[in-house]
Amino acid sequence: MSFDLRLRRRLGGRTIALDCVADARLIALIGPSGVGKTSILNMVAGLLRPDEGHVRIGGDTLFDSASGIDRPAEDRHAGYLFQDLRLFPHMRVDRNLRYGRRPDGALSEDDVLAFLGIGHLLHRMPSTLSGGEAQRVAIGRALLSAPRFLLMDEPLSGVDRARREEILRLIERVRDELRLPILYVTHDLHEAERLADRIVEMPDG
Amino acid sequence: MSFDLRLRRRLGGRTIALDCVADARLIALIGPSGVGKTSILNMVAGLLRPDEGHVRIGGDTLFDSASGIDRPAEDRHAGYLFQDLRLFPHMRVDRNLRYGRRPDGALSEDDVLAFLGIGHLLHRMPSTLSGGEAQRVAIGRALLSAPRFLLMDEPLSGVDRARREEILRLIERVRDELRLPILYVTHDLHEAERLADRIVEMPDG
Amino acid sequence: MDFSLSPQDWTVIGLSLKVSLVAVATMLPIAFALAWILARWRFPGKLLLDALVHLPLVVPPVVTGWLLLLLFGINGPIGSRLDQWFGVTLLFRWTGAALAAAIMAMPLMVRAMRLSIESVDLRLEQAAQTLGASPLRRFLSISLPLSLPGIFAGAMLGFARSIGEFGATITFVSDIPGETRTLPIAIYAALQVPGAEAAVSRFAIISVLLSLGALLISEILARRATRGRMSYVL
Amino acid sequence: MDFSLSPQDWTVIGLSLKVSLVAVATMLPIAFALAWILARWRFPGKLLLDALVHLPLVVPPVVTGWLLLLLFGINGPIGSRLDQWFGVTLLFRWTGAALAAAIMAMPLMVRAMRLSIESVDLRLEQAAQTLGASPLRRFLSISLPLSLPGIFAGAMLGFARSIGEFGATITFVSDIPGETRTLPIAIYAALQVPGAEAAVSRFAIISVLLSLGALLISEILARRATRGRMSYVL
Amino acid sequence: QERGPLLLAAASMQEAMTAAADAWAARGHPRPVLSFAGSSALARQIRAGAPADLFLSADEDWMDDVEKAGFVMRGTRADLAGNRLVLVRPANRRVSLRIGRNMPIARALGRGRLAMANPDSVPAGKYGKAALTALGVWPSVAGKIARADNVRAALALVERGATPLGIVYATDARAGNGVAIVGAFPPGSHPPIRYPLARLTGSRHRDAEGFRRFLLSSAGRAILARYGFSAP
Ligand SMILES: Nc1ncnc2c1ncn2[C@@H]1O[C@H](COP(=O)(O)OP(=O)(O)OP(=O)(O)O)[C@@H](O)[C@H]1O
Ligand SMILES: Nc1ncnc2c1ncn2[C@@H]1O[C@H](COP(=O)(O)OP(=O)(O)OP(=O)(O)O)[C@@H](O)[C@H]1O
Ligand code: MOO
Ligand SMILES: [Mg+2]
Ligand SMILES: [Mg+2]
Repeated sequence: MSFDLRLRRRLGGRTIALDCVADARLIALIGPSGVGKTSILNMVAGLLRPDEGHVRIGGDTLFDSASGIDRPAEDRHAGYLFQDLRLFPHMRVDRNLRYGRRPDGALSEDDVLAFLGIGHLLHRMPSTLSGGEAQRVAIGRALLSAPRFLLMDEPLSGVDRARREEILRLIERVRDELRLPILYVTHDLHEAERLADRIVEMPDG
Repeated sequence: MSFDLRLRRRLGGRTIALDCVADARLIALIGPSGVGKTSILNMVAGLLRPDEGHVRIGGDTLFDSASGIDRPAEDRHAGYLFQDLRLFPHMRVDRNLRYGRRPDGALSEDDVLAFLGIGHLLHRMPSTLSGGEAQRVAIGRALLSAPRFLLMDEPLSGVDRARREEILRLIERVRDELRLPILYVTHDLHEAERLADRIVEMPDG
Repeated sequence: MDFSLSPQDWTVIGLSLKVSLVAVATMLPIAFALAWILARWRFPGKLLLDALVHLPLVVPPVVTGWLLLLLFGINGPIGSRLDQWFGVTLLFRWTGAALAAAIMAMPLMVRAMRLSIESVDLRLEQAAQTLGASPLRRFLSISLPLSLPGIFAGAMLGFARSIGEFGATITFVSDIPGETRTLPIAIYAALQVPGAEAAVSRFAIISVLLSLGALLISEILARRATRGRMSYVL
Repeated sequence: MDFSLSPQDWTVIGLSLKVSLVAVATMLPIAFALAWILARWRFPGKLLLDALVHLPLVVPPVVTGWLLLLLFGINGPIGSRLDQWFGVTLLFRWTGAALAAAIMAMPLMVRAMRLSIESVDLRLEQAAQTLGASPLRRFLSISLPLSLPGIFAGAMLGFARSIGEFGATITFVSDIPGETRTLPIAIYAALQVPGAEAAVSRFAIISVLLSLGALLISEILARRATRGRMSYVL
Repeated sequence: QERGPLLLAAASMQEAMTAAADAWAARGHPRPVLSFAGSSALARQIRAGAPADLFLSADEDWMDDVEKAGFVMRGTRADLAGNRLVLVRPANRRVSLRIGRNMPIARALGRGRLAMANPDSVPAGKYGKAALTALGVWPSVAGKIARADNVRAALALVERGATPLGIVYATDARAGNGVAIVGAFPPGSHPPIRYPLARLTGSRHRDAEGFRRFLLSSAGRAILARYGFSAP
């Protein structure tokens, strides 16, 4: 089972929950705005503590309220593309990209730069990037951190059509060649259908 | 002529330029990431000073480097949806929505809240909103400021499919009933074709 | 230690509070304006203004008091005019003590406020601008509330500094019971009397309690003012 | 005014610089730790710690000096142990002057740093965490650089305060030429003599120049450290 | 109730002048307002035009300064009191030393210091330096002085055991709980210690002259004597 997620958490008066066991390479998480998709990613990444449940990915148990396991976020090796990007404002793009790099990274930096088309931005500060440029840098940072799995929160928002296709192909490569489990949030059904072997729709609670 | 834009500005080593005279109700501005779409909107809004050119919308001259006209942003009455939203973090949603409200607003608050589906968020602080919720609140704030024209930077990014359709209908109503000129940035050709009577593609410089 | 307070003690405490509160309240808008100018404006003499603001911190308090005496004395350039035009003198008056305290508190207040003003995101002010907000409204609704942490910190620092101010005060307005005898001056007076350690400790503890109260209030206000703003989804 | 400086004057200036720099350098990490704890931690005695940090601001400097004398004097609880175990005494030493200056500078340094730490966006630290950064690396690469404005402001305030420190120093370590006679102490001594205004002004101007230099350096460093970060598309 | 005249007095006069003001008030006069600070600060305040009636200085130089600047009412300056200079030690530490020419004070100090007010600027320090010079021992201790900013601070250093010896006024040592007097300096070893009193030109208070005369009267001097001050 690449994914075995069972999560429950109360947040501001509503309950956010997901039950999903699947041997999928890429799960697309869809659902209306505010249903809790980002919160689910935060729980899987170790940034938001579930009230109960467990998180198992690729056989690794990252969290289990029953047995008290709760691996800190820095040991979960998630490649997390945040919905709000969170580029480090005081570092140039190259330092942002290299921040999480580990020696055992399977993706080469040159590849990622080429696919994302950000090679010319390496010496820029994040505050000078356009929306789509920042989005692509954030994707690059997540990919280059030698992750064991990927969490991608609407990765193609703000990306133009031409780049879109290249990034989709990059994600497919990561999925197929590197075989990284991917949890993928999107509002675009086409995207979901193209990429995912499992689509999970979070119901409006 | 509802739009008469002629703008030129150097920014970080490249030149961003637009020439566009059109009697369109809604112009869709498309083009690759980093080409300068957001910068154009900033120039029209009065937040970025063009090196030269002019901005005339609905017969009003907002900027003209030749005659030295440069109306300050607060007198341009733009309804600007920022790509990075810029909700005021220290105000609840309702105060954010009411911040720009003028007595002569043509859109009723109830209408806007219903179309955007944000009536239940009025008492929340922006930091607790999900991505799509924040996006819709920012759209609402721009619409409720009784604008003379609208600048919308990728308004549907992060919005789920169901809401998408409603918001598109709202924008069509604003375009047709209120007859507000709209400058609309998007990466989605379908969206552009559905809404715009003129599509301007900014060429990669 | 005997903690019963005599009527004179209460006078000292009341006076200290009055002097410090008036000093902070008066200096608050001035310090904010200075902080604003230093944070937002660019002009040739800026570093000089910055240095001037820091002056009361750098120069020993006694020298500051002496300069105040030169400026606000009967024959001083400011003092003589205050006297002629308004019949007002600050010498030996609690208002003079408040002036001294305010001057000494200024650099601390300005720095704290400036740090906060500098961390206000200018993009938010731009957003307010497109929404039709005048500069004044932008200031009142965006910049001011977003720099509240610095304003509270500055007010707190200023109050604490005022409560503790001694050197400039005694040099400028001397030690007049009921008029300029604040807590530190009472402490100094007690230190001149052999074996008055108990009185010294008592007054020192009162000073600390006053500031503790101010600290508590400022923390509560700051927390209330920034509530919700920082609650990221954690 | 005669501005030629005697060898003694140079000694005073050098000593002032040494004392202030050592005070700020020593207090910097301590103040940052305190600021961090006050900004980030939550624990029962927090308000008390906060009050303790403010203490040297609230209590008149002479009283602080007197407390230092009690603690670090030959018979004091700390002083006697320092003497026994390490053969070290701070009394009448420039190290004692540095201690006094550091203590007096502490509240200002902590407050400035705390303001900056509190304005660091916690979401960035979360991002670093998912990228595998240990708490230490998160601190060094995210929190610390993002609070640099407060660190510079704090160091600057602390240095200015140290350069101006008088009351606690003279009470604790007295006035020993070449050892503890810093600028304010020299100024005070000059003020005791009728007609020594020229000497006072000279020393006061030197103090101001020193701080002006420090101000300049801190502004330049701060600008360099935050360059690019704030340049929104304006 | 009417405010009495304002007396600016050296800090070391605090207890004596408080008692004198009480005694004057007990005779049915409005109680004088007393303000204590260092003589130098008070003199500067007077020169800045401070509205005070009387000035009691611990230092003739500062009274001279004020007088030269024209702030002393003619014919009102008079010496109110005198004082003596003593050598003190911490109460709990024995020192065998007799004050006299070439006394072995340097040896008595050992590695410790001699606490006194600043010998270059503060009156008590200047008297102390004069006395030590007259006794021929100044060169042996000049490098071992802990200069305090006033007499009380020097006293505090001795009280706390920070220095084995200190030079203060007899009035300071009298009630100091942690110190003991080693001996008094012979009166001839230093210029006489005098506290000049004067009425200021700006004085308007109708009771100022009365209070001044009271202080200088035998009743006033008796109060001063109670606090250890000698006749001028
Ligand atoms: N501190 C909070 N207080 C109250 N409600 C909160 C808080 N934090 C999050 N929420 C709510 O929790 C819900 C889940 O948010 P989440 O960000 O996970 O949604 P999402 O599915 O990612 O939405 P979107 O597609 O818009 O990004 C939202 O309704 C949000 O408003
Ligand atoms: N301060 C700056 N220094 C250098 N380059 C800058 C600066 N500010 C903006 N730019 C560049 O200007 C270009 C135009 O940016 P703009 O935000 O207008 O692009 P955009 O068309 O909106 O892109 P997107 O679709 O990604 O939002 C980008 O290449 C951006 O990197
Ligand atoms: O305060 Mo004085 O002038 O040393 O007695
Ligand atoms: Mg989301
Ligand atoms: Mg853009």
